[in-house]
Order: sequence, then structure tokens, then C-alpha cells
Amino acid sequence: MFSVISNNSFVIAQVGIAAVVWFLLQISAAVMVYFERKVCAWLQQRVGPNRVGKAGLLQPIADVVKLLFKEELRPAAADPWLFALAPIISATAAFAAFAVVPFGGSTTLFGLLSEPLPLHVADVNVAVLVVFAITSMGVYGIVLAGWSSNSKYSLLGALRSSAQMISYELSYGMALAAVLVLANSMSLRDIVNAQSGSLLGIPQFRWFVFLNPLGFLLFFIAGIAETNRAPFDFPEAEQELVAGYHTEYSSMSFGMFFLAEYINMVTVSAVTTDLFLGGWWFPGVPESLGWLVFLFKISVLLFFYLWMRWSLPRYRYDQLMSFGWKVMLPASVLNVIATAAAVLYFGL
Amino acid sequence: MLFYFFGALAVIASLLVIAQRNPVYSVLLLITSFGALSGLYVLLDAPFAAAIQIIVYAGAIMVLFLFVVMLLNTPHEDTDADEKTHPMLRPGPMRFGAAMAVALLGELAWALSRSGPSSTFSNTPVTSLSAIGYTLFTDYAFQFEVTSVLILVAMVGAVLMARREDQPGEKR
Amino acid sequence: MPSLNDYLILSAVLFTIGTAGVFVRRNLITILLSIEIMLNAVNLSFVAFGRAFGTVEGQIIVFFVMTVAAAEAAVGLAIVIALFRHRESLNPDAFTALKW
Amino acid sequence: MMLLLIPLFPFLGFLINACIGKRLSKSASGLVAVAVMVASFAVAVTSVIQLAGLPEESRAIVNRIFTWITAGTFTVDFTLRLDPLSALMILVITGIGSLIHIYSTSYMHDEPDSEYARYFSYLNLFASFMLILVLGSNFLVMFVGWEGVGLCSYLLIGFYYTKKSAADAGKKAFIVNRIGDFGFILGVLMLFVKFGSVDFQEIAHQASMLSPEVVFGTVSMATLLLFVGATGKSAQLPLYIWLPDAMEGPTPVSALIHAATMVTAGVYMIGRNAVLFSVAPDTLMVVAVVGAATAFFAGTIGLVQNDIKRVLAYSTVSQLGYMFLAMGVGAYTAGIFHLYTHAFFKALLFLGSGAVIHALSGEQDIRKMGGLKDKLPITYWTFLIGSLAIAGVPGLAGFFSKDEILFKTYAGGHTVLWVVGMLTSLMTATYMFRLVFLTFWGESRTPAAAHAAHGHGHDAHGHGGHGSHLHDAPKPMAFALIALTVGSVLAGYIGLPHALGGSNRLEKWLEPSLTAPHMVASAGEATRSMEPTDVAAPVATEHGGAGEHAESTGVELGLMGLSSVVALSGIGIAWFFFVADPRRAESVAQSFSGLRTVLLNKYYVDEAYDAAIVQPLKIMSERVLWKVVDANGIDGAVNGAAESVGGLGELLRRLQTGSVRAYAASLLLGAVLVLGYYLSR
Repeated sequence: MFSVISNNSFVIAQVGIAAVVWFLLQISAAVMVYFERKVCAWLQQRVGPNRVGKAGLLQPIADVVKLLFKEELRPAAADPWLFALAPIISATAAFAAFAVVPFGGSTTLFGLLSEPLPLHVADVNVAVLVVFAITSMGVYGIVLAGWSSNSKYSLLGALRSSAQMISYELSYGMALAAVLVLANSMSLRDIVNAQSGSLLGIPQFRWFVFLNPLGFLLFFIAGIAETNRAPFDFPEAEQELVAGYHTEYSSMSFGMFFLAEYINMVTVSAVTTDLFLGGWWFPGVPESLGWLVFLFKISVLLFFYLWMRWSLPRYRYDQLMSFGWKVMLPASVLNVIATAAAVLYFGL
Repeated sequence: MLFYFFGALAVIASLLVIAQRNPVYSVLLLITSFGALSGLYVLLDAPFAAAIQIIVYAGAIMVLFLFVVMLLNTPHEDTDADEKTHPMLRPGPMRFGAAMAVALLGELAWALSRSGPSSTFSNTPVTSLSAIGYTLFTDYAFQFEVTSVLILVAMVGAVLMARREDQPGEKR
Repeated sequence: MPSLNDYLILSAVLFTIGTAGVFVRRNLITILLSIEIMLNAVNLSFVAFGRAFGTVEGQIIVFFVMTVAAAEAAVGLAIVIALFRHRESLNPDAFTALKW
Repeated sequence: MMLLLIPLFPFLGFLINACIGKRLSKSASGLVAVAVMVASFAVAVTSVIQLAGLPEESRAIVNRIFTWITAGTFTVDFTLRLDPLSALMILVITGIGSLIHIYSTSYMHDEPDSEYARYFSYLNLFASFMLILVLGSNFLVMFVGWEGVGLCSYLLIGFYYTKKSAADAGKKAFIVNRIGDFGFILGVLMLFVKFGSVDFQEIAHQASMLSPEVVFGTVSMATLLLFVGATGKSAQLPLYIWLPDAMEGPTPVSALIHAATMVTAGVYMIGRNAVLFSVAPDTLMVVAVVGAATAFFAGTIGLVQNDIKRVLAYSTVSQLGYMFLAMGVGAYTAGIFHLYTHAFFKALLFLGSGAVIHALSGEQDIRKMGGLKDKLPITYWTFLIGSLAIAGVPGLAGFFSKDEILFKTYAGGHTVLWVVGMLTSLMTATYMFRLVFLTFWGESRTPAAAHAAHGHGHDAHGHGGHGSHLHDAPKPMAFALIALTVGSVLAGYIGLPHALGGSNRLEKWLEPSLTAPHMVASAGEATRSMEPTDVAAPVATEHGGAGEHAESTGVELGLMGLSSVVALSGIGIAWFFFVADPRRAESVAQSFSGLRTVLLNKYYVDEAYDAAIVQPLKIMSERVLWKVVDANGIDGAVNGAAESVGGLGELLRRLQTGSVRAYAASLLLGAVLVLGYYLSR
């Protein structure tokens, strides 16, 4: 099922792509940290980091260095194995999810390759499900972190976040199902290509966000909840539980959670782009430059994330839950039904 | 190769599940074994089964278990301290049951040995989701509906039972 | 390339492990986990058979088994919680009273 | 189906009064009860007329209602059969029954509505059963009525169930009757074994073929057992004891059940099976002796009793003794005749006494009466005539019947029995007039205060309210009294003997019932079959020509004179002691104080029974049956069963550990075994 063409150069290229993706994801985390602080500053009429390097561009590196040189602390009552395992799980899940996300058409790397190479780490015909599965795995990192560190703040945060993630996973999946109905496939690449059709006479503009705006909205909100971002950042509600599930973590293990959070944001944004925003398709842009379009779209979504975090207040927990169960879920179910009906009726 | 890797992983993980005194470890090890199983499903050209194995089992059911473990927070199961005086409650039945389990294994092996050597999978696999979905919603539509009803009932029942009484511990 | 029998043997082993777990553990949650192991062992054999006969039924049955397992887990855990409220224990032998 | 209506009407009344009686007003329920009885009477009369229209050979109306029992070859039909004998009976029952119902409507008028309805429902039910008894064409149907009337008599004796004496009397009557019924049913079974049928006609037919048993045999045994039943029902020695106590019931009940109808069932039964009994001379002898003895015995007790109703009760017993005497000597006609006349005047006397008690608001002790002659003229005159009739004064009903019995006895050669009968009639006249004189003559001994005092607890309830002024019988009672008076005067004339130029129509009328069926043609055979025994001789004479009558006429006339003399002298004795100079009675009583106390205490029979039977039974039941058999045996068995089940449960409980894993283990074991089985085959 791994559609790997058995050819040395291709294998090398494939590995290369994987490596590039892995590296870029880490970089993206650093970049995200920088922009988080910058955007926060702009929204608050501040300058933000500007000491380290030009306009504080080196700030993320400084942060990483700081993290690396901090002492690795572990509470005496903590469960050593799980305490160590939790951040690894989170990070792994975060990275793994991206594996099946295509981020561009195929390229021959300027003729280096005899045949075009599709831009993705791995294409699975049930990619959507795989993404779904892996994100659902991510919850374990949080839960275990909370439980193993044997502190009430951590445990509460863990329980909260896992409950929240499970609750929103439902609407997440339902919104996703609508897209599957539209695209009639589970392979993300197929889904993206299904959006390359023309809409309103504009070619490559048949994005599902237009065909199914409600689905997009639901998916986006659920995605925010999945990534525990504001205004749904209950796992780390500083005012209530010091820092939630990673209260007891320090140094690099904390860094992993940190990393995982941002990579999750990137992944969700990428998936959202693939599912609703037509992936690497943009009117008037050739497929060969698709990855740039893709990058652009992701950036826009990520900016949304930051924007929301620094402008919206946090919900109350019960509000979150009732919203998830009483608004999101029914809406998404309705959305699926409506979409299916529309597909049958208009033969989209 | 992969089959033996996953198989060994599954068996070891399962063994550790029942060898653990700490339910949290048990749950995690079970998740591991589920992961191995889903890998086996992939090898069996059943990606759908593999995916839902992770999503439903690992992603939902096991989280539920983990929840309960954390909620009740009884990490270590009580040891032989409270062996009952009742003869049937002595470790006897345990040993007996274990022996029975082994006997069952022997019988299953026997049955397989009688069935003779089986060929490797020759015919073409059915991997397309549409085929599964089609069969599921045509031939097994009724069963599907019944299952949904079952889940509804289970949900109501679970809510009802887990609901805290007005004065907990009053019923003794 | 493993044959059908290999999968079946694996399934049998897993099933036996689950069975044994039901008996050797003294913790309701672990017992439920063991039951899950048994279910999965059966699932494995189903999928293997389905693959061997080239039919989808194998996976469909797995689907049903999973739904049932979900229901079972939900109800079972609810019962566990209720029991735990009454006796501060998860030992099945603490609930041998035939009526409350 | 016409016959069915006769018992059905009273039963209907019973149903109405029993079901909705509580909601009916007194007048309504009373009206219902009387109406059904009158209707039944009307039907009875019409059917009897219809019967009379039939030729003598086949003078019977048979109605087969339904097949009751079918077991193999043995079938019993619920069949009603009207023949001359039963015709006479139903006329008596419905006729006198109607009168007594009418009487009751005013007599019981002070009862609360529900009690009133209950009373009449019982009374109707009794009538219905009694009619079934007399109309039944086989033993089983008869037995239904037999038991039914027993039940009703129990219910009515214990009518004032709040009164211990009444309740006890009811129980006593029922138990004693049970003893008799036991003998009866045994007799029926024996007859079935012997003849293979329980149908009267069939049995009579086969019996007529038999030659009389010179030695005591099956038939004798069976008939004897039947007679035991008769003694129970008809209050003969030794089972008479319940009848005097039965006076606890309301007086009309005493009149209807314990004087006119039920107590005569035994006599009727013997009459019904005349042919059968004729084949068993030994039994007949026993019957005759018992009858005579009872008559004399009861008479003596009656002499000294002070309760007006008890005196009448003993006289009833005594008169019943007469009837059995007649049956015993084979004078069936005479017995039935006396039964018929006795029904009239004894009912009259009871109703009269009822009127007195009614007037005195519950007073029953004749020593507290007296001087009522002027205050209660109607009652007095009717009562007087009744007494004359029973005493056997010439011209009145009792004279003819009693005289015929005595004549037949004498003619039968039973001189001893005849003497006893004479003495009894003397005593009868004496105690009856003692009653009359003490009650109605002389100066009043009624304590004004006594009314209220005795007003309650006795059967004429609540008369205290009427104060001390005496009132004669109200219209309905008076009507009944007068009607019965007429009856007791005239009833005798249908059986006017040849000696007085009469042609004893009754005898002719009853003949088909008393002889073997389908045999009128060959009556000679029947006659011959009875000739050899002197006992059956009178029967023979009944069939024989007028020649024998011619010879016996002289004797008969002589006896008539004698008996009338006896009757008058009896009255004289009574006058001598109780009117001319009461102190004489006292002195005599003093001189014979021992005998008197014995008589007052009825020969201590009750005490004897109590000592001989009741107490041993009680002790036996308590010491053995209860303390040993029940407590140890039965309870032991029951508890033992329970405990054994419990023990078994204890064992099985070991399996029900409630331990999930134990269950799972057994489950798994089963799975392993099944799988192993299928693998190993």
C-alpha cells in the first residue's frame, strides 16, 4: 500500500522529502514561537522581541538553547517510565500525523528525476483515517503526562484536555465525513485534486470551503479544540492550573510538548488546507509552484490561530463541553446529511 | 519480517497486560498490542480495519479505560490480603481457569493441526472502502441499525449506572 | 509470506492469553482488558479469514465486533465505577454478594 | 319438565333472597319467598291432578332432567318421578310449606332486613331440597335432597348464630345426622352391589323376585343401614337427641322442618322402599321395636318438660315413633297416613306455640304462662283443636291415622307393641293437655317484667318494645293457624277406614307406590312372595279381597273405642292433676322425685353420650391426633420436607458463589469440553 516506486533515485528522493519535511516541521515550530510573540506584541501595541538578532529574529534559537541547558526535573512521586514516555508520545503523534499529508503536486526536481515525484511523505488510500487515528493517539501523551507526574494540576489538566479532545473528535470526524462525501475518496491527494475543478467559471477554484462552508467552520473550530489552543486552551489554563498537564515538566521534555503543540497546529492547518482550501491549487498558479501556495495558505491559517489566541478570552469548561456536545455535534451531523443530500441531488 | 515482528509485539504486549499489577501500564500495553494488531491488519490488506482499530479501540475505548483508572485511582490491585474464606474464592478457580485456558490453547492447536497446512493468501484482496461500505449498507444494513440501537442503549445504561446516587455509599 | 494458519495460531495464542488474564487478575479493569484481548484475537482471525477467502465480510464483522466492544466497555466501566463507589475495591471477589 | 318446576321455584326464591336479599325490603323478600312457594304448590297441585288422570297401572310421571353420572355400564340420571306417594308428599310440603312461609312473614318481622332475607332464603332452599328428596327417582337423587335438608336444618337451627346454645344445637343436629347419613350411604352402596342399580323401581322390581330373607342377609343388612339413616333424620332412638335441641331455631322452622316435613323423610324413605323392606323381616322387626320404644320413651320425657316447644318436640319424636312402628309392622299406608295427618296438627301446634311465644315476647316456659285463653282466643282455639287431634279424639285427623296404626299392629299380632302404643297414646293425650291447661287455663303467671327480660335471646326477637300488653296472632299467622286447623280436622277423612263405612281411598291411592312395579297385573305373585311372613300379612290384606276386612271389622271397631277411651282418659288425667288441683301434681312429683328428675334430665342420655362418645373423642383428638399425629407426624413431615429442600439449597448454594471468576471458570470448562468432544470424534 505504500506506493513507493522501487527505484534507487526515487528512494533517495523519498527519504530526502521525509527528511525535509521533518526538518521543516521543527523549523516551523521555532518560527511559530517567534511569530507568536511578535503577533502578540503587535496586537498589544508592543514591539515584541527585538534584542536577539535583527528584530529579534534569533529569539527562537535563544529559547531552544535555554531549554536545552535547563535541568531535567522529575517529581519524586512521579512514575518514571510514563513521565518520560508522555512527551515522546505527543511529539511522535504530532510528527507522524503529517506523514500522510500531501503538500504539493509532483515535481521532477528540475529534471533530476526521470519521472515526477509526488510531494508527500507517504500516500495512503485511507490517509484521512490515518490522520484521524494519529491525532487521536496524541491524547495519550497529554493524559499520561498528567497522570504520571502525580500532581493534581497535571491530572486535572490531563483529564480536561482528553475529555475535550474526545468530545471534539466527534464533530471533527463528522465535518471530515462531509468532505469525504464530496470528494468520494479517503486519499488526501484525491481530495485535493477533487478541488481542482472550476467554480463560477474560475478554474482550480472548486474548493470545498465554498461548497461546504459550515463544514469548514466546524472543522476549523474542532481543530482548535484538538490542538488545545485558545480559546479552548484548558489543558494549560495558567490562571486555574498552573500550566496544566506539563506543570511538572521542564527542560527538553517540556520542549517536546511545546514542539508538539506547534507542530499539531501546523498539521491541522495543513489538513484543513488539503480538505477545504484546495491544497496547492490556486487560480492562475501552475501546479509546479503548488507547494508555495500551500505554504501561503497554511501561514494564513496559522495567523488566524495566533490572532484568536491573543484576542479571544478563554471559555468556561462547562461552556466548552456543552458547546461541543450541543452545538458542534448536531451541526456537524446535519452538515453531513445535508451534504450527502446535496451530492445526490446536484450530482456534484 | 513484519508479520513476526507485529505478532511477537502483540503477544508480548498482551502477556505483559495480564502480568501487570498496575492497570495504567496494562492499558498502555494493550494499546501497544492493538497497534501491533492494526499493523497485522495492514499486512492483511485491511487498511480500513487497521484504521478503525486505532481510532475506535486505541483512540476511544482505551481512553475511556484510562479515564476510569485515573478516576478511581487505584493503581495497584489488592494482593492476596483479602482472600475470602469461601472455598470457591480461594486461588483454586484462578489456577483452574488458567489451566483451562492452556487446555483451550492445546485444543485450538490440535484443531489447526487437523486442518492441515494452509496456503498463503493467493486471491486478490478487497481493500477498497467503497466495497466495504457498499456491503455494510446493503447486506448488513439491518445489523448496522441494530448495532446503532445497541450503542444508544449502552450509552443510556452507562450514564444511568455511573450517575452518583444522592447519598453515595448509602446502599451497603 | 505467512499463511492463514500462522494468523490463526497467533489469534489462538492471544485468545488464550486473554482467557488466562480473566482468571489470574484480581482487578475488574484488568479483567475487562483481558476480555478486550480476546475480542481482538477473534477479530484477527476474522480479518485473516476474510483475506483468505477474498471477501469483505471479515472486516465488516470486525466493525460490528468493535461497536459491540465499545458498548461493552462503556457499560462495563460504568458498572465498575458504581461498584467502586459501594466498596472501595476493584476486586471481583469483593462483590460476591448475590444481592445488595 | 313440569316436575322440575316444583323444586325449581323455591330454589329461585333462594337465589333471589340470597343474592340481593340484603337490598330488598322485608315485604319484598317475604313476598318473593311466599310467591315461589305458592307457585310451587300450584304446579304440584296441577301435576297431581294430571297424575290422578292416569290409569292406575301406569300412574307415574317421570321427568329425566339430565344424565348425572356415567361410569362404564353404570349410569345415574337426575330423574324426578311423581307417583302417588311422592304426590302426597309434595302436596304436604308445598301446601304446609306455603302456610308456614306466610306465617313467618309476620313472625320474623322484627328481624333486621338482612336477617329476614337470610331466613327466607334458607327456608326456600330447604323446600327445594325437600322436594328433590321426595321426587327423586333413585337413591342418589334422594341423597342429594337428604343431605340438602340436613344442611338447611343446620343453618336454620343455628339461625341465631350469635347465641351459643343455638350454634351448638345446629352443630349437634348436623353431626348426629352425619352419623345417620353414613349408614344411609353405606346401605345405598350395598344395594348397588346387590342389585346393580340405585333406581327405586329397578330395586323394587328385583326385590319382589326375592323370597323374604328368613335369616339375616344382605338385604337385611342394607335395609338396616338405611334405617340407621332414617333414625338419624327422623330422630329415632338412639339418634333422636338432636331434635329437642333443634328447638333453638325459629318456631316456624320447628314447625316446617322438625315437625311436618324433614323429620318424616325417614318414614318416607321406608315407604318408598316398601317392597324392599318387606323382603327383610328382621329389619322390619327392628324398625317396629325401635319405633315403639321411641314413642314410649319420648312420651315419658314429654310429660315433665316445662319448655312449651320442647314438649312439642318430644311429642314429635313420639309420633315419629308411631310412624316407624307402622312401617315396622308393614302397615305402610297407615304410617304414611299418620305422617300426613301429623304434618297438619303438629305444624298447627308449633305455630300455635309460636303465637304464644310471640305474644309473650319470647317466653317459652309454661310455668310462667297460664290464663291466656281469653287474651289469645284464636291461638287458644286452634291450639286446642290441634291438641285434640293429636290426642286422638274421635272425628279428628289424628284419631284415624293413629287408630289405624294400632289396629294394624294388633292385627299383625304384635300385642306387646300394641300395648306400648296404647300407653303412648295415653301419655300423648296427657302431656298435650297438660300443655293446654298450663298455658291457657288457670290464672296468669306471667311476670310483667319478664317480657323485656326474656324478650331478647329467644327467637321472637325484640318484642320487649311491645311492652306488656298481649296481642293475639297477627293476620298472616292467624290465617295459617286457621287453615291448618281446618286441615287437622278434615285431613283424616281421606283415609276413612272401611270399618266406619269409608273406603280408605288413601290406601287405594298409595297402592301402586307400595307394591312392586309393573306387577299390578300379576299382583298375586307379589302377594305370594310376601305371604310366608306374618309381618307382611297386613300388606297382603291390603291387596287381599274385602273378606278379611269383614272379619276384622269388629276388632277394629273395638280397638277404636278403646283408643278413644284412652285418649279421653288421658285428657282427664291431665285435668285431674293440673286444673282440678295443681297441688296434686306437686305431691306426686315429690313422691316420685327420683323418677321426675330422671325424666326432667331426659334419662341423662345426652350426658351418657357425652361421657361415652364425645369426651373420649375429644381426649383422643387432643392427646393423640393433635399432640402426637399432627404435631409430630404431619408437622414433622411438612417441616421435614421444607428442611430437606433447605439442606439441598445449602449444598447448591456452595456453587452460587457470586464470584464472577468461578462462573467464568465453569463456562470455560464447558467450552473446552464441547470443543474437545467435537475434535475427538
